[in-house]
Amino acid sequence: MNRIDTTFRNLAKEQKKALIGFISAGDPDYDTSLEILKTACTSGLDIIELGVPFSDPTCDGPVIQRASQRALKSGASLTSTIRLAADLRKVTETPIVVFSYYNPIFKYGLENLARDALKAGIDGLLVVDLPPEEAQPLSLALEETNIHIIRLAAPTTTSARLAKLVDGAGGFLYLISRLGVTGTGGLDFESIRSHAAQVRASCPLPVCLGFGISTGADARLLASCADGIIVGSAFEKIIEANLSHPGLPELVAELVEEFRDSLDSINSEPVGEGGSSGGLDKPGQ
Amino acid sequence: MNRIDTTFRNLAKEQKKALIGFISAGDPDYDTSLEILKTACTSGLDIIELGVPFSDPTCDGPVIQRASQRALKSGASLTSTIRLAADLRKVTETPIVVFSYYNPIFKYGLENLARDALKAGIDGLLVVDLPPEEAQPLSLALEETNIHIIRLAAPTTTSARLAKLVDGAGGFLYLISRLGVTGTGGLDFESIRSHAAQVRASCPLPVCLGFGISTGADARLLASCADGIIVGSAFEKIIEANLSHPGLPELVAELVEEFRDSLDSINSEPVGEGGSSGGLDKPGQ
Amino acid sequence: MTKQKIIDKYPDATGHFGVYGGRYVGETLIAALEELEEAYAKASVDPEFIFEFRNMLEHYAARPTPIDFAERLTKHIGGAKIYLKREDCAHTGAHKINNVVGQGLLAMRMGKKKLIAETGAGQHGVATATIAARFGMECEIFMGTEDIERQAPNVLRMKLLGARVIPVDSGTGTLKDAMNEAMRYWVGESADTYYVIGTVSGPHPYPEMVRNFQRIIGDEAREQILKYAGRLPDLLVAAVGGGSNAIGLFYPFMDDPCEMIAVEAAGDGLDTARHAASINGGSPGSLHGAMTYLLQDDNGQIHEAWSISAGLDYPGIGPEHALMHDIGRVKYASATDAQAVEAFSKLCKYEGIIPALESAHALAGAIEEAARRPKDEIILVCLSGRGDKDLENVKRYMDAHHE
Amino acid sequence: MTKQKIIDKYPDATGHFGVYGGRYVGETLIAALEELEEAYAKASVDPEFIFEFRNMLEHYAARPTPIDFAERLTKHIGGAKIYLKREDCAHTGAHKINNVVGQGLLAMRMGKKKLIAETGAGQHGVATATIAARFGMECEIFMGTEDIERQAPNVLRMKLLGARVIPVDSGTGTLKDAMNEAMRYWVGESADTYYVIGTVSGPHPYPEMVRNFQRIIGDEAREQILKYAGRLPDLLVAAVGGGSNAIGLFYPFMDDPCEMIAVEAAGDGLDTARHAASINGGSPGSLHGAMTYLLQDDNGQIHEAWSISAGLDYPGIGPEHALMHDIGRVKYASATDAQAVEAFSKLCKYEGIIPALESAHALAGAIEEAARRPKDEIILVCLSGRGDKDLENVKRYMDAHHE
Ligand SMILES: Cc1ncc(COP(=O)(O)O)c(C=O)c1O
Ligand SMILES: Cc1ncc(COP(=O)(O)O)c(C=O)c1O
Repeated sequence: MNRIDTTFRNLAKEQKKALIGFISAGDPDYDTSLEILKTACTSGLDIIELGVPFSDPTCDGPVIQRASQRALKSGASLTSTIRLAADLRKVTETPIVVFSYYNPIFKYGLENLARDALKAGIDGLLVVDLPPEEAQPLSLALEETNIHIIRLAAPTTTSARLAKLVDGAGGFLYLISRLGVTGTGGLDFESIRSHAAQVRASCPLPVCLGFGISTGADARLLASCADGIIVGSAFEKIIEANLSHPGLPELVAELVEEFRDSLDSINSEPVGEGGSSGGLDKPGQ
Repeated sequence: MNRIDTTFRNLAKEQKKALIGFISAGDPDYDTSLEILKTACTSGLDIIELGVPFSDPTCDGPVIQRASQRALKSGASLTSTIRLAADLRKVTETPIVVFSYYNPIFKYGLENLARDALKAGIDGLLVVDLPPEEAQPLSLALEETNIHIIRLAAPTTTSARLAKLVDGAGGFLYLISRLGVTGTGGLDFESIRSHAAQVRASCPLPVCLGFGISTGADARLLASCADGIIVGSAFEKIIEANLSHPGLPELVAELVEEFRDSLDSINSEPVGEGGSSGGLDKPGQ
Repeated sequence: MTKQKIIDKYPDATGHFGVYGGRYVGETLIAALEELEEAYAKASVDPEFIFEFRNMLEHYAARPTPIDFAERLTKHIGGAKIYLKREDCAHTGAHKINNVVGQGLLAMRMGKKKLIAETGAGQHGVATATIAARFGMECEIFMGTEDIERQAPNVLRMKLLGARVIPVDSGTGTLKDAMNEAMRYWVGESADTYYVIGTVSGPHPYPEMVRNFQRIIGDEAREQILKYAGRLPDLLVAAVGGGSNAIGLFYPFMDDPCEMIAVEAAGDGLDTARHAASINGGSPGSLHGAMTYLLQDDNGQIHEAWSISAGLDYPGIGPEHALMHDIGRVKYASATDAQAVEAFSKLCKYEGIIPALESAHALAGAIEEAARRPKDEIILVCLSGRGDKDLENVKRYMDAHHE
Repeated sequence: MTKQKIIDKYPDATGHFGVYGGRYVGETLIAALEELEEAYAKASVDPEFIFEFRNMLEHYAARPTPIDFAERLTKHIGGAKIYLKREDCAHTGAHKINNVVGQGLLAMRMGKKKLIAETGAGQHGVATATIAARFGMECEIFMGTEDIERQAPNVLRMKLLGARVIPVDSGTGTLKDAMNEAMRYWVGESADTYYVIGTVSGPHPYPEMVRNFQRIIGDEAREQILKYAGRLPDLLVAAVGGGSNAIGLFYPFMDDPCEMIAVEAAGDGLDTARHAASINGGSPGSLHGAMTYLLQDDNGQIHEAWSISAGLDYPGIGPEHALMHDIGRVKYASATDAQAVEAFSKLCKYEGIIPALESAHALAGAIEEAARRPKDEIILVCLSGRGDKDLENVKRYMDAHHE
């Protein structure tokens, strides 16, 4: 069974929300990045999103743009990201989702990627600029693996389109919490809650909220309406502010713990059962 | 009788050529200019051409342009030029031709000019940019005076046009020796001689050559084919080179003497009888 | 009472527009002008020449230029409708090209090898260099040393087009001195050199000839406005430097019931010494070959003109305008630097067209008129050129005036 | 054997040109693109929209632009006849205006209040600011900080036209980063903001829509060459950055027996790292919403492009070109900076036309072809823009290379 599915199943049992952390692979360098990831996993991250640095990250705000640039400067690439995943896999069973723009993947070769990702112990692939209409080649390449394709849905996604998005997708649905690119702040909790409820009502996958969640308080306010929350820029901000700090991994870990505590402290509805098998028990159903 | 006519009559008797000198009125200043003029007259100039400075002297080369500019800076104008002529007239009977562009004259008022020029003892008016087609108002204004209108003819002037030029003109014909503006050098003696001969054959007025005659040698080479020669830039060059020289008038006088000597030294055919009455005895006729 | 026709009446056979115009030049130039007059007279009725001229205008100069209803500007002002004749879209960016195409073709016919021209801001220099390149003729452009410094991009243009730029440092080193120098050069070299004058000034036949080459503006505009607006305009407005775009637009409407306003450059104001309004602030006199209105002092010395617009910065005006003023056919208004810059900004902001500062003077006049006229009136403005050349100037002006 | 028609075949219903094109964007943009696709589909068959578009092109953009036989250049080369399609005479000085007129009208129909655009050299930014002013819309232009410094006159133009210029200092602070930033902004503001892409790139429906707005170039040219030369050209040549002027010219000739050459910018040479030749020196990939040829490294990171011509300085190419290359309908040649500057000089000197450096690449290609083709062949070149904006650049290049 895919580690992502296992994770959601376990979280459901424990009536806990998933904490998903985005970390730019290779920022500020390979070794530090690996340490950050390891420490994050042991501090309470449920799923790692490993960002493949790209020269033209059009869906990202300034924080992740800069993280991407630093990683590129340190020599990072999809190849080194896969190696990082493999190295991480040696010490943890935390699910790893590779988060990328399509071009690095396309250039790497979809077949190559499927083979190498599988070998590295990668569990999911989230290609931020690859809508389902363009995804057939990738789906075909991943067919023989049990790697999930993770899809994003936006506040502007219609329910008709949601069905299309979820078709062929697995793991969880990444529900973008606001219009705009990645980055912290700008959340309208009321409308996020109502949209999330709508999406969860028709989505067979766990629904996790991301974009703009920057504090434990945000996480607490939103966790109840989703199966998990995704934090990215908040981690990258800590990294950026402490690039040459010897205790950088610990600083990230502290933030992981803060989010973890916030999530665990809430009195939430039970999350549905994870897994690509679908058919979850949803609140309100 | 007009002084110009008298002068040519006398020169003819003496079998001498006319030496006509152009001096920019008021260059470098009124008093020096008056001194230069006086000295030039006593050193052998037969006729004075008194240049009215103009801001846009399109028929003049750089030397006279600069002379004009200096004169303007010293406050010269048509008014001061007339005064200069009057002051000069107090000490000499040398004929004075005022040489001007049309605009200062037009602005001064043609009637005013006729009156004031007459009073000042001016003998001729040469308006360099006023062809006969445009000259009627000026002719009318001068009708009651015995001031001559002096005309220029160019190397490109046809014989038909020559007749038109001479009609209503008096004093002498200013025959431009080459294409181009005033200035020294650039003379083609052969063609000047043949053209001058042609013009003299049909021109009832004495014919004087000007433009480009800069040395006694030039003068000597050309005098035989004309009734006189006109020197301008050569004088202005001396003035320009000795602006603050205390003996400037004497320096100009020396050059006048040089030209005088050159002219008088030639073994020339007798010049025809001057005068506006026309009907001259011409060599070759 | 039948009104006497103005069109075809001027100039007379000797090149006079009433008492204006004519041929006030040194004798040496007379033969050259007669040669030109004869050649032009022949060409202007030669179907081959007419065809060549029209053909070049169409394919090279990109004519017809459109007329364009300035809807947002009109709304903003709230009065008469403003239409623009878009000379800014002609090749090289102004109406100047019409004239140089005509004169260039004529020069070729006359067997001349070389074109010369004077230039101030460089617009006419560029236009002449352009046509010289197109026809494979030598080209020398006379330009004041002051202007060479101020107008570096146009100097570069001329050089790229293969022309030699001859620096003129006599006088004040600006446009009128460049024109003086071009005339001096021409005196010596007219046998193989054609002197391309850039506006409706200079000795006969230039004012008539240039007007006739520029009347294409008005001929097109008349047809276009009749087609698109269904009737003649109530008012025509154009900026006037030498006056070629103005007369080019006005001429074909001369005997129509249309008012006409030509806008002179008032620089810092007509009450200052810094302006270029020959009619509103000058008096008659002769310069550069013609009798006309000039900026001059009591002694008949020519004043330096001043305008933020380099193309209007000339101390004279074409002789036909002098007559049109005297007989009252055209009204001569003026616009200051400040008014021109304001009109410039308005056209940028309301229509997305960056006008030449020259044309901005016309716009300033048109805006003033539009405001006091009813909405059903039509004003046709000659947008004589585009303003790319003026960006730096406008910026400097705005910076200095904190706009 | 009947050849299959190319026209109307591409793109397919999902916006693909073969394997190229499509819609490679974040999910948040999908709704905006669907809204645009629907609006465009309706407009493109609405007679009112078609009339408005044609009307604006005629009166505002100054169309039709002429075709012009470059007689002296042709003689100089001594081969095939070179005709120029004179987009340099369109309002704002390049073909770019055609597209922004179309998209501006569409944005108004869609009820958008604001136009945004990316710009490198500033040409598309100026064109967008122009149309925003004309339509009275807000306008923000994203521009790299590097480019803002290098292209000061265009920055000034945009400001005069009332646009805000948003400095982008992410990445390398140049065109592709400006495009990245415009897309990011649009993701958040698509409800009232229309994103005007300047060439046939970007996600579906942009490549198709921009092509259709630009095909006016070829539609006119086809009619004109048939009228004036009496037959179709043997060869069409255009420069290719994103590819809008090239496809605009080519498209209406797609099923004609005409060869087509698109000229990429080879910068210092294809064998160096400094060029902008996505097809000749790149490989397929996805960027800015489309699958196409890109300049990229083995890891799929996009390379900075280089060309002396700022408008060709983009690391991608429109997806339709990617297909035309693969199926061999269009040949993709290239010209180096040196070749472009030489062609630039030639057009200046032989025809009196200062071309845009982009267009000089097309000329370089055309000159090469003309030399090896017989005199009775006809080459039609898209002179996509005028070179006033490039004077400084060319001078700097020439000074550095002692020309
Ligand atoms: C665009 C433009 N408009 C007007 C003028 C003024 O000339 P004219 O009065 O002859 O039309 C110029 C002169 O350079 C010009 O460039
Ligand atoms: C004059 C001109 N030509 C060509 C181009 C290249 O664009 P495209 O390939 O879309 O025609 C540009 C871009 O700015 C341009 O300004």
